[in-house]
Amino acid sequence: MSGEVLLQATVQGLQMGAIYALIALSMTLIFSVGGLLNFAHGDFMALAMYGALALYQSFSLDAYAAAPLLFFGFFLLGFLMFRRLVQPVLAAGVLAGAQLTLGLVFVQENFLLMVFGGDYLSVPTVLSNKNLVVPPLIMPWPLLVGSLLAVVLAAILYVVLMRTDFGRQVRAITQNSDAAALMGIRIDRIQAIAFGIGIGLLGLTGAIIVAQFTLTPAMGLDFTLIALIVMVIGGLGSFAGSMIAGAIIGVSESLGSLLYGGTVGAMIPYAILVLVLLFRPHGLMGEH
Amino acid sequence: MRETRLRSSAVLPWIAFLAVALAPLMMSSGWTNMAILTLLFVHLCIAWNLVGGIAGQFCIGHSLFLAAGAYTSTLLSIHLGISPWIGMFAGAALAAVIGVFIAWLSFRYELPPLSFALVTIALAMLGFLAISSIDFLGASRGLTLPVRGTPAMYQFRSDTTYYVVILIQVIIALALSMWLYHTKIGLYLRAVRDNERAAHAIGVPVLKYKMLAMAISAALTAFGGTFYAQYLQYVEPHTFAGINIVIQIILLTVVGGSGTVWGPVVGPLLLVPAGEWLRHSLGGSLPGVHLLIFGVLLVVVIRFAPDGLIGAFGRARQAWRFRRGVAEAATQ
Amino acid sequence: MSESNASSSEAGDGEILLSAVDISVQFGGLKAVDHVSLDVRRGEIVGLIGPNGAGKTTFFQAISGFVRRTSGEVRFRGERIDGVAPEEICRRGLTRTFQIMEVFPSLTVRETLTAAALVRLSMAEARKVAISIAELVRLDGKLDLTCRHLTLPDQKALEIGKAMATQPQMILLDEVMAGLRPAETQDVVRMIQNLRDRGVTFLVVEHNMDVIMSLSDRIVVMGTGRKIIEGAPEDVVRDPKVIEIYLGEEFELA
Amino acid sequence: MSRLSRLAAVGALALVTGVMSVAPSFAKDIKIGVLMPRTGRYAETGLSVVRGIEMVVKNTNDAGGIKSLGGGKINLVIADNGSDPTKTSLEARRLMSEEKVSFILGPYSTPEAQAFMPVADRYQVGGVGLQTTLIPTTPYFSTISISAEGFGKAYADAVKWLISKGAKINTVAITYANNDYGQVVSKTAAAALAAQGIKVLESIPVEPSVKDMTPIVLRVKSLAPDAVISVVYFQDGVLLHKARFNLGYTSPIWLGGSAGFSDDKLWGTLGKEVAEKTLTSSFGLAFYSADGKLPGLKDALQKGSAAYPDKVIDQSFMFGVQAARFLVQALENAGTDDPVKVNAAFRGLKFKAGDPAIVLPIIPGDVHYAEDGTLAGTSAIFVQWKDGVKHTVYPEAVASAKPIIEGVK
Repeated sequence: MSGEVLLQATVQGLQMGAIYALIALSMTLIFSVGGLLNFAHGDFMALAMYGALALYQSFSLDAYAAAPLLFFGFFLLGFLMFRRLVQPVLAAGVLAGAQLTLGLVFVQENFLLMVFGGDYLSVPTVLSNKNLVVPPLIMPWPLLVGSLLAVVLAAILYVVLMRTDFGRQVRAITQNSDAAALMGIRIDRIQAIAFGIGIGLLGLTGAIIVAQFTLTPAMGLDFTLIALIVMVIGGLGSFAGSMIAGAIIGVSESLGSLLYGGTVGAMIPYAILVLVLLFRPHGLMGEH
Repeated sequence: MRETRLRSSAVLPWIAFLAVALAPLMMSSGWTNMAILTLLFVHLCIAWNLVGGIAGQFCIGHSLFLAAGAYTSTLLSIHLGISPWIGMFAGAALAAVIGVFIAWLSFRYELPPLSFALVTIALAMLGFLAISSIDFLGASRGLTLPVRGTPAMYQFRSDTTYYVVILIQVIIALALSMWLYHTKIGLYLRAVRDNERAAHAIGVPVLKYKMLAMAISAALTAFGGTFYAQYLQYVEPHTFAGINIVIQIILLTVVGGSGTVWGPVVGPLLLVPAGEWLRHSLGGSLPGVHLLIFGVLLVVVIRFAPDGLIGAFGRARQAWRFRRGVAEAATQ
Repeated sequence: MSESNASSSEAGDGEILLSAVDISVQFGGLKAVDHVSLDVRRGEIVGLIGPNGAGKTTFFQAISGFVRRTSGEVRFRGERIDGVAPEEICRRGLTRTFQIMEVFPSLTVRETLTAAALVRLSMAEARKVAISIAELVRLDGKLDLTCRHLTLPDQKALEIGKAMATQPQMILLDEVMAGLRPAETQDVVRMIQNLRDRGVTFLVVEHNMDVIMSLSDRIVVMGTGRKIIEGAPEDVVRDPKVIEIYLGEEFELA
Repeated sequence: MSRLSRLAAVGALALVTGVMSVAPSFAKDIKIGVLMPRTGRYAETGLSVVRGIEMVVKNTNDAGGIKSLGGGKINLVIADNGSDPTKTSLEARRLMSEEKVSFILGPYSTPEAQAFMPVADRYQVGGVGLQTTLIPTTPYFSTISISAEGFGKAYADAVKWLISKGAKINTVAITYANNDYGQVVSKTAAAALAAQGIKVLESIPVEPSVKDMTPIVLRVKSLAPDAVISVVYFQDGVLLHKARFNLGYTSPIWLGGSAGFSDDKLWGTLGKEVAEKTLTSSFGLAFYSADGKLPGLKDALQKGSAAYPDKVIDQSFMFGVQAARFLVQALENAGTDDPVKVNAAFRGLKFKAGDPAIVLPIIPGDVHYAEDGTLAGTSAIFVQWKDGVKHTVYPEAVASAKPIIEGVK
């Protein structure tokens, strides 16, 4: 195996890792404010990707231009969904919440199947099929832009949570919702907004990475699983942890496929998850 | 007075269940197949409910146990000519060992909530990928059981016999789950589910009981896996080791009312036929529409009755009793 | 009140049941409990008081096995119990209640008490014990009510009943009076005295000074992780060190 | 919008057909089951198959039905197996025991067929698998497709042919979808190639749900083979071509199939830029190509586009047509709706080359069913793309264009 090939695979893995990390971060946000383990996470992103497809087909709107639209659309979707659906169920316990999202997987997958059919579809964008060549590396622009934007968005999310009032309230709820309530924070409102932002981020993520993937209604679960893995390995609630875990998973998946074939590559993230849960149950950067 | 009421409330559901369960014997064979599928899910839901409901540990790894039951009995039958009637116990034993091991791995330390779900989901995915690539297990193509056609080899000419077999399995599983529910094991498991710290304080060996719950649940699931494999006469990873079937089991149990005795019976008893009916009447029209309706139905039930239909029924009955009580008080 | 005090002075002469020696608990850089020692004799009611953050509950947790101690030794009936799992400690006869109500929300009163009694008894015996304990804590009319539907005082009673049902030699009570009205508090006090008369030993953490004064044979005061003083209730109240540490949080001594 | 109106229309249709199916049927009509995926992974394909079947049945019924049955009409009972083997088994039981169909067109995929066969065996009702690549283990199941083993051999044959055309191939790398089909194809191909004295450097498994093929292509590249065989489905095929394009790795002779190299929608999905760089020089294994020279195919294409002007008439459609035309002939031969006899007639089908019933280009000459229920006389074809259109280049007997081979003028 030449060093050149290893380098190429590593860079590829890092780029995928950045995208995984962003998806995991929105999952972390949703998890930390309400304790909701969202099994429909990847499906929301699939929905966004199909949304980008619909916008392209109907208005010839490029996915990158549609990204802000999808962000706001999905923010609203998330906000309303939290108020009407998630919150009442969460009141019955986090388990009920997780079960609800399993039901949502069913709904979303089949909604997409009904409306768009089961075919694999792709969304052309301005960047499709363009490569950045930095010898010896070749980087497809859609993946490069997607991963860079993922890093930028993660940084913005970090700043929002660390430096704004909203962020402080979110963190207060995460740490101790009873105390936060005593401090006069309107918990349900903050939760709904944070949930909205989490889903909105998925809308945005779907749009900026849609050029890299082929769409199929059942694609969501794979992303959910990857996000879960990254979130847990990074340590629940740790931003740096998620970024590092995303990179680890992306690179190990890529190198695993390169060195040992695709099946081993696919097994590696799960194996890492099991090992981390057993030996560092609170994740790489988790606090306890 | 109280005693008789207790007894009637314990017997009535059985009568209702048996009436529904035995009805297909008198119907055409098309119904028998649906009834078999329904009862199979009742069986699997009862098994999952022991861990996921009664003990409150959200396990997504039951595909491993299903696969253990299906593959062990099938392989023993194909390679050694051992009857699946015997093979099913080997499968159950293997499943129980796997279950105990997973429980021990996951519960040794106090992990953050829902970690168990993640460990089991990861192990299930690993199991699926492994089974799909191992030639001896038939890899993705699966294994077809040779047609032997004798009851001694768990093969019957009539579907009704399969139906009777799964009905007996369900009755055993249900009786077991009812018995467990009120004995020390069930009481301890429910205490663990409700409040692990308090369970420690009253002397419940939490780890031991979680392992025990996993062992029983895994073994029961494996019996279901053996039946399913022998009924279909073939095994294949997507059906027997994929996490889709676990998600179905969980949702059916939740809709019925997880953690109760009758929830995992009611959920599949209502929803499996409903799902099949939807598929028959709508499946041919627009892809996915019947599953969409089914999914919406699930979400609506979870939204408005997070404790399931059994819970909702219980609340309705309490409200009715209360109202009757008020009325009686008023007339006196 | 004075009556109970009189009977308790006789009770303190038994063997040493619980002995905690030099217990320290450290969370990161914070020393929550700092070299605290304490003996409790069979039949005693010992009160453990101190302002918020004094380390009472952590000390408590360390004894009952819910928190790992950094150093020190706990003996119960002469046997080491530090490092032993809480369920095993319970099996040996030492159990506890929780500051925040830790009931089993979906279990009925009967089931809760039965489950607790099972640690030593068979199912049939446990069922009988559950009923007699329910009478003892005055929940016999609510045997088939699920715990989430109990009122706060009933939950407190059940908390004690639950501990009682494990047939312990000693119970650690963690602020069972918090949130109760005076009349309800008196009920609980009578319940505890009643149990002590049956030979149960108590270590009680309590904020309510009224209660602790009337209930305890002996009082231990903690402040910032350390034991400040130990002695008879009336002596402790008058101690300037105690008044000093309580003044910090504007506590009124009754 | 159109989706909504279609939903309404379909809903109404479903209601009407639901009501109609209650009406008593006439004595000579023949009930035929259609067991296809209409939901799940293969939904789109299954729907297209059903269109093909419905067209043939409608044409047959319009033209006076089955003559040997006195003009009896074919009644289709369409069932959905959800792309799921288990549901296939259950639906097959229902069709056979409850609906009492005489024969079943379907199921679709190999795992589905595996679930189907024990049922068919038990009820003694025949079925025909469309894209099933296994060798049947019961007399009540037949296939139309080529077996996975056959495909494996086809790759080796194609490599031999390429060498005869002047290509320099000493080493081959194989990537395969890690499922039943891919595993068998790659194994057979590797064995056949080894028998030809060609070195198989490595067989690399890829999960069909892979999200990125770049590492796999990198691995292949590092092996530096003369030729590559990629057994891929549509999605992993698209990812494969994208990765090849992105990495600029288009030099070795690349053979692959099936959907990932020859699906009708592939060119459009990849986009012209990528497709030209990757597909034009590749050899795509196919079951079907519209440029086939068979008279039956031309006829079916015409009728298909007339019946479904807004649908793509694709490979799946033609498989449906083929299965239905076989069945119509079998019913004519059987002259009864007794399932056992219909199945025997199906197994006994014989066609001369050029028979109008033959539509699939993989059946170029005389054809009949072999003992084991596979279609004797089939051979895989390879296509090359040019400007978005597929051209058959192999076997030469049915080729419509000359191959373009890397490094050969």
